[in-house]
Amino acid sequence: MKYLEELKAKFGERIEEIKQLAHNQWLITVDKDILHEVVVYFLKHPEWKETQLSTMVGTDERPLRGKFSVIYWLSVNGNSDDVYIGIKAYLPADDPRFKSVTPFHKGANWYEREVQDLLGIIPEGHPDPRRLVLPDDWPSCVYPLRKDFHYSDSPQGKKYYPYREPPQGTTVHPIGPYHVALDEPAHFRLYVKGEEIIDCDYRGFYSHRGIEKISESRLTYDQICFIAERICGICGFTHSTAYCQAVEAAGEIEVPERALYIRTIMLELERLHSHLLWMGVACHLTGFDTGFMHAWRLREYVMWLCERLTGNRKTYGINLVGGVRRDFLDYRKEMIEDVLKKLKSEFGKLVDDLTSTRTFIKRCEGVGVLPYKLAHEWSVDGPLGRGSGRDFDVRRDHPYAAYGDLDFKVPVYKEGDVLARALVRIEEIWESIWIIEQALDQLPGGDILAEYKEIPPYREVIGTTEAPRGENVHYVMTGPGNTVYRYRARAATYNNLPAVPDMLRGYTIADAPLIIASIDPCYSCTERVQIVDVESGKVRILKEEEFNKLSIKASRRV
Amino acid sequence: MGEVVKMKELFTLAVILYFASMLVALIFKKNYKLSISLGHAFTALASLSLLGFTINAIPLALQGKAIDIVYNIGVAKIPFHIDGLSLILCFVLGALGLATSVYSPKYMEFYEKLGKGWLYIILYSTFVLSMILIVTVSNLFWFLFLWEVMTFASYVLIIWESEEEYVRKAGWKYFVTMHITSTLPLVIAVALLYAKVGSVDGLNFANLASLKLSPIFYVLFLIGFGSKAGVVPIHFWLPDAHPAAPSNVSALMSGVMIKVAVYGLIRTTCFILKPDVTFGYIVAVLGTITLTVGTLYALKQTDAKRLLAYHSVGQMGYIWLGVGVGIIFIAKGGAYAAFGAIALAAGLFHLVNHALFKGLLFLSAGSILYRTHSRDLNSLGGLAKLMPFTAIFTLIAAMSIAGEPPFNGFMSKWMIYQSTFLSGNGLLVFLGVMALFISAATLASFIKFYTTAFGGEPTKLTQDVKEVSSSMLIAKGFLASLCLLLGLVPALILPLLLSPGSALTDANLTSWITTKYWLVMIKAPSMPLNAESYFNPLLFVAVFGVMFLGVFASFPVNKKLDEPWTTGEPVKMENYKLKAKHYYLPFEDYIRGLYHSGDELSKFGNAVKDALVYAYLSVAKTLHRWAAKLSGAVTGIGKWYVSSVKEVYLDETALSPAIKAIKASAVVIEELDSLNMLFTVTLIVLALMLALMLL
Amino acid sequence: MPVTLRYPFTELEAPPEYRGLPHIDPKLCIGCGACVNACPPDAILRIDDYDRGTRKIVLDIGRCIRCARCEEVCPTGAIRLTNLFEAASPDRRDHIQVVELRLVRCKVCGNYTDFTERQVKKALQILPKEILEEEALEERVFICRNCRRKGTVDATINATKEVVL
Amino acid sequence: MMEKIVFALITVMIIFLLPPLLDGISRKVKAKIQYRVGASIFQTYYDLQSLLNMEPILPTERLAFRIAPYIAFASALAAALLLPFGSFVPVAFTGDFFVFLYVLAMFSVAMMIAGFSVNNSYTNAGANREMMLILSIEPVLGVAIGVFALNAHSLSIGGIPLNITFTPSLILAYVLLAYAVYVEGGFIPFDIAEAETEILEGPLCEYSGRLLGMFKWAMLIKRLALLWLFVSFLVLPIMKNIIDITTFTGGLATLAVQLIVLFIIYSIIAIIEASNARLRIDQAIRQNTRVFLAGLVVLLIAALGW
Repeated sequence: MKYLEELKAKFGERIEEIKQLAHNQWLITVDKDILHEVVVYFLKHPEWKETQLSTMVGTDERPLRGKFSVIYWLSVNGNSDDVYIGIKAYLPADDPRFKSVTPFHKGANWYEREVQDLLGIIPEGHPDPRRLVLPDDWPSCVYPLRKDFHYSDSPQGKKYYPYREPPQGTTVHPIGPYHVALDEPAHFRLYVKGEEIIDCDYRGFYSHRGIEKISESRLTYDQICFIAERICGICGFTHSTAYCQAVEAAGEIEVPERALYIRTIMLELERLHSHLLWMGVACHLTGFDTGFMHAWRLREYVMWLCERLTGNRKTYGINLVGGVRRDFLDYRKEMIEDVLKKLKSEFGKLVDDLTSTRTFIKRCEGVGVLPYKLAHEWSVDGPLGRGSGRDFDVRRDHPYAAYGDLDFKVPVYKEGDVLARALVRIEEIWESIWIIEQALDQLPGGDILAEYKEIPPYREVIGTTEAPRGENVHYVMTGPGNTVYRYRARAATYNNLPAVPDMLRGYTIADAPLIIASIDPCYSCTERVQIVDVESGKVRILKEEEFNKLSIKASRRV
Repeated sequence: MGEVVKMKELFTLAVILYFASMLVALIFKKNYKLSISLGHAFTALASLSLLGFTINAIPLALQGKAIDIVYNIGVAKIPFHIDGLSLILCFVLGALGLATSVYSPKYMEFYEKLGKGWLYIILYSTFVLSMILIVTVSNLFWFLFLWEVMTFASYVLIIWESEEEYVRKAGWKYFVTMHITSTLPLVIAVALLYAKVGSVDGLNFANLASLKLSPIFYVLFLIGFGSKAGVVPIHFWLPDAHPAAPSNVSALMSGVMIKVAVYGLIRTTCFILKPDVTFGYIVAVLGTITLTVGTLYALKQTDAKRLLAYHSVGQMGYIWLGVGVGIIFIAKGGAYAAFGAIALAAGLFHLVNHALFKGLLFLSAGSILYRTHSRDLNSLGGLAKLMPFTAIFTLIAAMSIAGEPPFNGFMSKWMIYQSTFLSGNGLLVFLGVMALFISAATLASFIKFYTTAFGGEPTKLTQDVKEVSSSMLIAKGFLASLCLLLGLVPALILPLLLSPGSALTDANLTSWITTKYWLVMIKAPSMPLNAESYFNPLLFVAVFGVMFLGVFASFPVNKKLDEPWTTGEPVKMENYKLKAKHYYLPFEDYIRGLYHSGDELSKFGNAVKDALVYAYLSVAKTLHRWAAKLSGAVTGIGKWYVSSVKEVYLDETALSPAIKAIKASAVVIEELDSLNMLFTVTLIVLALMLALMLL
Repeated sequence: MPVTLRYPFTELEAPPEYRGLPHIDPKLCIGCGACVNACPPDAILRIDDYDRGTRKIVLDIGRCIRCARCEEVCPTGAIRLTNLFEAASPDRRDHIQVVELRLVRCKVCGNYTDFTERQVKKALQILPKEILEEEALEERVFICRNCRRKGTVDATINATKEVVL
Repeated sequence: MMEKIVFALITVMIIFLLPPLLDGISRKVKAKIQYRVGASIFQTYYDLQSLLNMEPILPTERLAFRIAPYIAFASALAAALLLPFGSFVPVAFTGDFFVFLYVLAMFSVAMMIAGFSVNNSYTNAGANREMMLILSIEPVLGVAIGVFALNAHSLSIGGIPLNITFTPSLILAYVLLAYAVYVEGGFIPFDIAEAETEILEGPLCEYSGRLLGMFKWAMLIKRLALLWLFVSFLVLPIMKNIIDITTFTGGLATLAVQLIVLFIIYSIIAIIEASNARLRIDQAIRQNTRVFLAGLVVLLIAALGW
């Protein structure tokens, strides 16, 4: 880390501590007044082209040291010494404020609003300090992620949300939360002139489930694997893998190599079906239902395969801290080979069909352009970033699982439109097939699960994976007694979604669903954190309520 | 014979009643409301007697006979010749005059703060009367004189709200353009003819028709009447001028005044000159260009009255197209003559229909303006709930102008389609295709007009609005029912419409067009057997009505209301409706090339106008020097006007000398008879025009 | 060659690897509660009723996430994930399976203990004979925790007394 | 008389009951292309039945909104009644092509006025698109009619097919007519006004229950009317050379051929629909204009007498 010297030279005394957390992770503790300067210094470093704001974590460390803390996690990509750098600052408990990074880097927008919502840590100078995560009827000044808030509480406030006033002479065209083009609830408030989109406001976090609070409050390391997998209905496995990798790194657990390969294969299978799903959705949104059906038909091969391999079509549930639970027996290996063979021939045909459907290509071409500069400013991830010319991939830049041993290309397109994103995904499907084939060939023997005992408390570490939608980052701060003190999961869409308004501007409401879908949004991924779902509590029937009460009581007892 | 006398009396009665209205207005000069109410009571009576006259005269016209009247007003004898063509315009004037007369007393309260009710009545009566006389007079000189009176009266009515900057500008534009492009060519034509015949009496239509005239007159009349009719490229004044006037006057201007130009065109080029094929093509092509440009521009408008004014341009295009095709085939003669007569009738039918629905639309726009004080479609909304009758009448008018069956607009458009598509001529078919396309554009525009003003929920601006008073509603209801009636039973008016055509041809029309009350059937040359075009509006309405009521009764609906669906998050209703200016944006964006060339065209028109104004002023200055030698009096007026400001402002004192000047012009010209110097005459008339213009 | 099925009108069987609805075999269940501790979403509860002397193992498949952690920890193989997947039902109660087991009544004080008779039986089965005999477990397993501790404490006191004496 | 009653019955069956079946067949064809079993071909009947039995909820008090479905239905029916079924025209209040078009256009007018009279940017956008689509396709239709009129010297729906002479321009006019009918029918890629995934069925977005059912049914009848027009133009000129279509048997035979051709065309349309994505409105306008310009060339050819 030659740049650390440079950093020290620049900020000198005010850097309080630099320590290495894992082989590719560094944590730099700085004075809270220069926090934003250090972050911006790294983000705009002339030699680090693809530096990303990966995640930001706020923690209530008052029980430990009487302070709040915030960490900006940056990933340095596209270079040989690719690392994750955490920049941490402690904030006083009575006045938790820090200078906002958002004015310098748009990508920090949501992170800082989230910290403000959930922990009451105020980012000073934030351009849009409206509520982001908490529901409209959540009372102000109640911060659910603080340690003095119990996870089963659900306070009621007045329902209100300050949407932006429509610009002069525009009409409001709301998309969502209930709209056929959205698979999950989200609200895009388009301000339109006829068909043309002038501006866009966003409100999301409808499917906010409180996974992080529950994980911190009552689950053990192994149990969190399952809830982490349920962060997303499509790319859940990448989440549980990222989580396991974080805990494994914290506990310095040696994961058996066979388990790493199995994880790799499953991750790539997941990418296959996720991308196929996306292609189907894109076709459906443009009215091309044949493409939709055929993409999903191919996807079904992968789903069947996953069911045979893991016992379930989705939410495989085979990840545990230290390895995996199910082995690939030989007959299952054959199945994979069969499916890949079928997929290769049929997928080629599907791609031919899609690209020769003139009307479909016309709808995708030149639509929803996200130029490289904006892509960088918003820190967008995955195929969205690669479609805009950003050359990065966690699998290549920060190898995990078995990716270090495997050979694959990272497709990058410069056009930045929907078509470029589609092409990136199509090429990634070919690469995934190739990766699985390699991994299957090289699959080593041996154990699949490593035992672990006590993991030392209060270690901070992140685990990252390249989900189909981009980089997933799971931050874990271990706690006493095999529980997590702070858990922060960041899905790829969390970085991609804020860029959507910029992509929509200037296009038409006909393009809007396609543009929104082109980032392959995964709202529930993005909206995981914090408290138990308030909504479902209202509608449950008596029987269930009793049961829930009992179960809450029971778990408190545990 | 006695019947003819009675008819003449009815006509004279109408004229006298108009004069009486002026007198009454002058008597009750002090009382704004009273002067207007009484004045309009007289104009309403006048319109009624005109209508009565028209209806009585129709059978005569159908026999191919005309009514001749001569008024001797001391200084001159004014001859009138009323045939079928005149009666069509008389009918329009009577119907629309009646509607506006009923509508106006209440509506003019809107302008009470401006005062001068008596002047308004005088101008109104002058305006309408001049038009009545224009379409009946049979001497070209008097035609021109009345033409000037009409222009002048309409000009003053346009600048009624003269404290508004845009109104003054529009008025100025109108006045200058009219004189340069309409009056000037006509004056030149009249002067040339005068040089030929040598006396005012010689300018009688019948006399002129017997002469062999040079083709230059086609051009002069085309320009002169075309610019008054708002034909592209001299249409740019119209969308400014018509909306500037009070709505009732706008209705008359759009409804009748521009039709008078069509009358003039037909009268001069078909009855005085001989119908000519090339000229017909020019008229048809100009008509198509006009309907395309006018309507596509109208598509963009969000000011209610401006939108309507642009549609006046567009619909004039339809009329010209029909008339043009008519002229072509009448000129061709032979087997096509009857077809030409049908086409001419189609154009005239659209003329009548346009007068009715455009008048109605302007009255509706006036009602909206009267209640909401706004003509901006972007800020209106929900009026259907608050002004239900106005909404229904407007919808009828909108559907008529958009050409939806069974309203009258459809019938005339249908006939225009027949006369173009069945012509067997590729070019005319293409013109028909454009007409069909523009019909859709008209529909688009009026769906916008109706739904932005009347659709949706009331906005901030309209929430306290009430329905207008019954007299205004009656006026609109009268026009609306005429729209429906002529659409359902076109045979009521078709024979009259066919009469000018049959007067121009020898063909027997009955074998080509069947007009029973319930059926219109058209045959074209070389049409195979059993392939005629026919339409039976009454049967259509019966079938449609039965089916509509049938399904309505079989699948009844209860009124269960809820808010419109906002996909789950609250949206303010006022922000949830498409603004008028955002209608059809992608389409308008696509045809922006057309808009661009349209802008260029009107720029060109404007430039020509400016150049002419410049030339005009230079000539006027030269004239001013010339005239000094001729007549001190004329010079004095000329000098005063030339040196006075360009900006126009209406003053009561300025008005009377102007009228005197116009009247004096007749005397002046008569006196100059002996000079027999063509150029001088023209220049002196020009000086008069200049004087008028600078007023 | 349609690839879709006329599902619900045709039979559909999940593959053998499928983790479907969990089911407790009441004959095998001993009520140890290992599954209760392992279950991430608290789909299985253990409810003891010391008045009536019963233990209920309550399984709610509506809450179950089909992770099969219970299956892994079950000592008797009583809880298994079947390959059934049709859980739809108009009655929420259909999702709940209750296994009721009798608790051991303490031979000393007569109160109910916090373990079941089957647990005891199982423990006795799997423990080697020598240990059973050595520790005299067959007698002691039917004594509740309190009494056992009291017994131990009494014995110790007695022992101490003996020593003292 | 008896013959007329037979024809009338068949006609009523075709106009009222056939459209949902055609839609069902179209859905089945698409399902086959997409490797699905697909719903039963009677599914559209079930859909309509359930919709027609449902109580609607209105978003506005505007009368126009409430009666628009009935107007649309009546206009689609009225238009369909003008067409030749065999040689039988059910209610000949006109024989004219333009009246047919305008009566059919009342469907769209009703839909657009209803769409615009609700405060809802979805229905507004849908109505807006419908209008623009009509604007862009109207000239194409006009050119096609123009060529037919030049060729047959008639504008009568019954008269044109019986009096045409086959020339190159006429065949191109058929292509134009087919294109125009396809676009007006709102098939993919021209289902822009009702784009479900973009603007939630556009003008129909606020309709529910019975009123929605009326609209859907009317839409299907409108499609039938448009296609039947094209089919008649295709079948009658051929059949008149084979058989005397004015006789009872001749009429029946023609009607049978018309039906067969209709089924074939509907299936072909289903295939085209299945292999296309929806166009954006600006793209559709551009494409239609291109077709129109090509149509002008056809018109020129026709004017030259070829």
